[in-house]
Amino acid sequence: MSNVTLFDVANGLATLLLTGLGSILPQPLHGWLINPNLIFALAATLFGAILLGASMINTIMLIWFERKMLGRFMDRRGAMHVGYAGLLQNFADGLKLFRKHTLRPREADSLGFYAGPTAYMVTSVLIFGILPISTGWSSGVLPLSLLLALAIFSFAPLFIFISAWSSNNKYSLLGGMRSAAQMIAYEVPILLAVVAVILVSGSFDLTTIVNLQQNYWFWGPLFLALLVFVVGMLAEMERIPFDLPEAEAELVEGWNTEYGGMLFAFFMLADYVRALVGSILVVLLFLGGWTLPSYVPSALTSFPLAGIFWFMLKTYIVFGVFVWIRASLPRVRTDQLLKVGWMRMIPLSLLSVVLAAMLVLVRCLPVFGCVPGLGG
Amino acid sequence: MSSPAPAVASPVPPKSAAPLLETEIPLVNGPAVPYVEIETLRAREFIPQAKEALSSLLREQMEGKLLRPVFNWAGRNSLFPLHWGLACCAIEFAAAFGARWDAERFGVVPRSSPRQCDLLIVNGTVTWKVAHKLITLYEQMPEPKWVIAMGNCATGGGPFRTAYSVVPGVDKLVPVDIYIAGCPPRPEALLDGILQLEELIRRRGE
Amino acid sequence: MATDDLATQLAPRAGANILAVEPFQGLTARVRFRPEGALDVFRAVHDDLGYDHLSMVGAIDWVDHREVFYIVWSDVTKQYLGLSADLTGDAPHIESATPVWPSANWHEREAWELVGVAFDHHPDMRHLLMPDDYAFHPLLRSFKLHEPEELEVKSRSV
Amino acid sequence: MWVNMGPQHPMTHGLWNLRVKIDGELIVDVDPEVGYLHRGIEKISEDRHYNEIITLMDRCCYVAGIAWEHVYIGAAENALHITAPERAQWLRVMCDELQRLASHIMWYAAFVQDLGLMSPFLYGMRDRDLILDLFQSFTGGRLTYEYNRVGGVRNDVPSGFTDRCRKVMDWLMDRFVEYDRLCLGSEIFRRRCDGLGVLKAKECVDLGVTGPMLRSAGVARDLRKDRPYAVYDRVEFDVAKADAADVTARYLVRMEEMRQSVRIVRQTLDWLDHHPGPVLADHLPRWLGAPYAPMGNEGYLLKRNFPRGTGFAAVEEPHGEAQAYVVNTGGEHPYRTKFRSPVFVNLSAAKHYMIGYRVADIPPIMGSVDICVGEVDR
Repeated sequence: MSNVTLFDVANGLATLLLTGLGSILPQPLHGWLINPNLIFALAATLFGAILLGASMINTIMLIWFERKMLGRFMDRRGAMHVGYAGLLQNFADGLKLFRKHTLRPREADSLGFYAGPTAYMVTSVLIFGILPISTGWSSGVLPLSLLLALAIFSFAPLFIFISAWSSNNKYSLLGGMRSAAQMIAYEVPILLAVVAVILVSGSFDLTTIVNLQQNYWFWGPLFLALLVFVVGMLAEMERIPFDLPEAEAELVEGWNTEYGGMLFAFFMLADYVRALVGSILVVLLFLGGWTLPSYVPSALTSFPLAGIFWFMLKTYIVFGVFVWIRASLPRVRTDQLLKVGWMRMIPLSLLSVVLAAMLVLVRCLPVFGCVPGLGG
Repeated sequence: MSSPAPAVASPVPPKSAAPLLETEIPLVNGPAVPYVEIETLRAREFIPQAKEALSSLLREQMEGKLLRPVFNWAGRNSLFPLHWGLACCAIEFAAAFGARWDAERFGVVPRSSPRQCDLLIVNGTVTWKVAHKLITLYEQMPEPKWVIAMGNCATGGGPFRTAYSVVPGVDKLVPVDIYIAGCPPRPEALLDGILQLEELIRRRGE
Repeated sequence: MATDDLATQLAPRAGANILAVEPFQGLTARVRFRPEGALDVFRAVHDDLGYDHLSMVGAIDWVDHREVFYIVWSDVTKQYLGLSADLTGDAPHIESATPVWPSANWHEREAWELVGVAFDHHPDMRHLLMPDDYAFHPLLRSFKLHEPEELEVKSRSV
Repeated sequence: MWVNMGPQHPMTHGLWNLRVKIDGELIVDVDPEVGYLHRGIEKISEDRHYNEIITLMDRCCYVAGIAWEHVYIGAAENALHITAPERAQWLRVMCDELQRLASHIMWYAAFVQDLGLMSPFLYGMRDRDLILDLFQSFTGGRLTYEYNRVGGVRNDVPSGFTDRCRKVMDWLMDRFVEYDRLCLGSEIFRRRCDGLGVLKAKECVDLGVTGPMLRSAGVARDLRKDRPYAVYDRVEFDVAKADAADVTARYLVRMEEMRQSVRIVRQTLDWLDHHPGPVLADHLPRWLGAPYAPMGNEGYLLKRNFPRGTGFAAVEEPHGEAQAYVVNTGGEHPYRTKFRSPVFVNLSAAKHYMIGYRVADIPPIMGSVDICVGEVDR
């Protein structure tokens, strides 16, 4: 199947739009509009807009999903009066925050105060440009997409720290420092866990990794790597039990204490974008992406947009697990967190790399039998 | 040049050869110029006009024609109260977020930082010692913001009205939108107060 | 009698400072002592009688004089004991009990703040409940509560 | 670096300020600053009637209102030389224990929320509402009851109350298992709370610390056993005790106390079922609000001729030992009231159980102290 990327779609749309518009308009404008550079610019803008829109809607639905699910865990109902079952609640929140007055503390550093959240938001959304969603629906084809995604993902502590430091608040500063320490500590095990996947699949390309999982998903053979990856992702996403930077009980709201209005909305959205990205990465790397096991009846995989459907379903289930963890675990302490990160997670991830290397050497899986194509 | 005097910066920087934006493009009716350049010129005239038109449209909408009901809907359906507890009413405030009443149904989520709040619920007795801190909190909240005086103490001092340390009514300190009676008010009363506030915001049309 | 026993037990170390040991509703007894020898009495009660837990320190303004009272508890006898001293003069003061019972710290701060009894050699005498610049002692009888103007309900039927 | 945690801070659960000097994440010095909720209850009491002060007592500690009513009533009855009838004493014991349950559940909810556990807060509030429903059925209030009176209690419990109460007690006993599973069953909880906020028995006694904090240090001191008031000498229960003196120990003590409270409530319900009787003393002067007090001049005379006296009472409140000291000079108002709040003392010892721990430890330690600012500031 030809691999149509989202950018191709945007490009086609832009071409269609501009040529159509240009053919209607008289000559001077016609020549001006039908111009490869302009088409490219429009295509890029459209691509960005589609990406942004899709990711934002998905993120907002994710927040709704979390609120409803947390409500159920807590014996209550969650948002239910704004829109059907509270579906519009988060849109109302977003619009309200959009309109609120954005206050900057007098002593805060202007550049960092505004640039931090913006950059955090932008880098978080940018990852969506790389992640493949389904066969023929990947939003971009890059041979090193996995590495690039993780690289962008790990920008966050920098921007969090910038915004925390520049808001000139003790709680923010403490939260920012915690956040930076935590994210850096958990960056290493995540990457090592990913190395295990790369070893087994022999590819840096997420699409290839998913296609390799047609026969067996990686969570079985690479269970240790999955464990390390999920725990590391929890820490990267700053969710309970690792939400120390925003630990409400001691640091008010953590590094976003001084942020209100739009900028706070940026933080909030970007947090959930990162949660979504984390869930997507788990699905892509370990749970077979948009593929289903071969014994599943083909009717389930052949309807239109089946790939996207299964992919999103898996993503939301993974996120549901994260919510479940949030509802039932207390928060750990900073030093314990770092200790677990450096002393437990890194050895475990190294072990998972060794196991993966052995798998590649043997070229057989304990449960699934010998599989051709393993190890690239 | 051996002037020892401190160099005074010239107020006007030396002009460069040609300003970037004022290239010598003749007017439309002037001598013949290449086609593309005329297009550029038109575009340059067009951009400020479009900008003006767009911003006036936006301003008009912001002033209440189109988007205002939408923003009003958003604002009244997502009231984030400040998470703080003053006295007895704070316990009922907490109970209102408990399983039985669940104020989150109405989109009411307490936030700990005043920067992220729209609603200051004064849930308890305000003493003179805490008065200026309350005002600070109110001022730290971004506009638009509302205040609910919850309970008799916040409304008018309650049973401690005569005491030497109690502010007889929080409306002496900050403007109050909704008063809720009760000592302490039940969680239902708080929810009712919040819904009344939503009605108030809707009617005020802000 | 418990009161007599107490008096004899206290006699060796603080006998000169004890004015009376009298029965009291809800307590084992109440020991009235001279404020000048406060520390001796505290030490005797703490060390000899085993009242190692100070429950509260309070002060009462009796217009002509002020009274400071202490309630202490012994884990051995499982009883409360009251101590009380009358302070006279314009600037009533008494020795702080913090060397004997560290828990007296905040109680004495509060008693000074509300009733205006000074505690000598207190380690950390600051305002506790009221703002730092508060100039009155509100629990004095001379400090009248004024009702806000709208609230003129004076005549309570009895 | 000095950090102000309060007065508006999610950790405080009330209106006070914990000034913390930190070095990185390490606590070097602390200075609790209270008084933000000082309402002058002792001063207002000077021109309130004896029964009107009960109103203030409910607001004095808003999570343990009825226990504070009991403290004050004990002292006032001593000062006025009045004894409450037996059934009223049993009712008071039942109310105290129900209040202890409600207060401890509230503590549990707030404490685990400080640790970042979100769901148990909601579970706690849900179960606490059941107890408040019970209170509401015979006092009419959820938090502020005004139920005790000088000389008894205001009214008897309605018919069918005891059965309803038993059902709630059974429900709660099941829930306690769930609570324990959520906390003690969690490795993270144990790692965060073990060895935290240690205050040994000797220091506790020196600093006047009482209540679950003292009992968690291995001192089995409980006024209900040591110096029984009301009818606590006629009910069977054990004093909860732990030895570790840390946050986990306080958790264990409070959980055990809740179980013992259920036990006591069940006994009082059995007694109440079989011993009907008056709940308010006869021959009370009319100004004390007795509905069947002599009318006309007599009540007035009684008021004037009331004997002087000073009363003292101590009650094991959910937070510790609460005491009241009421001076009666023969008037219709007490001359002076003085209340000893256990939390006031427990908080004043903050330096001794907080220094040396980390910023992240502040919420669990402070949560384990169970702060109720209303009674600290009064």
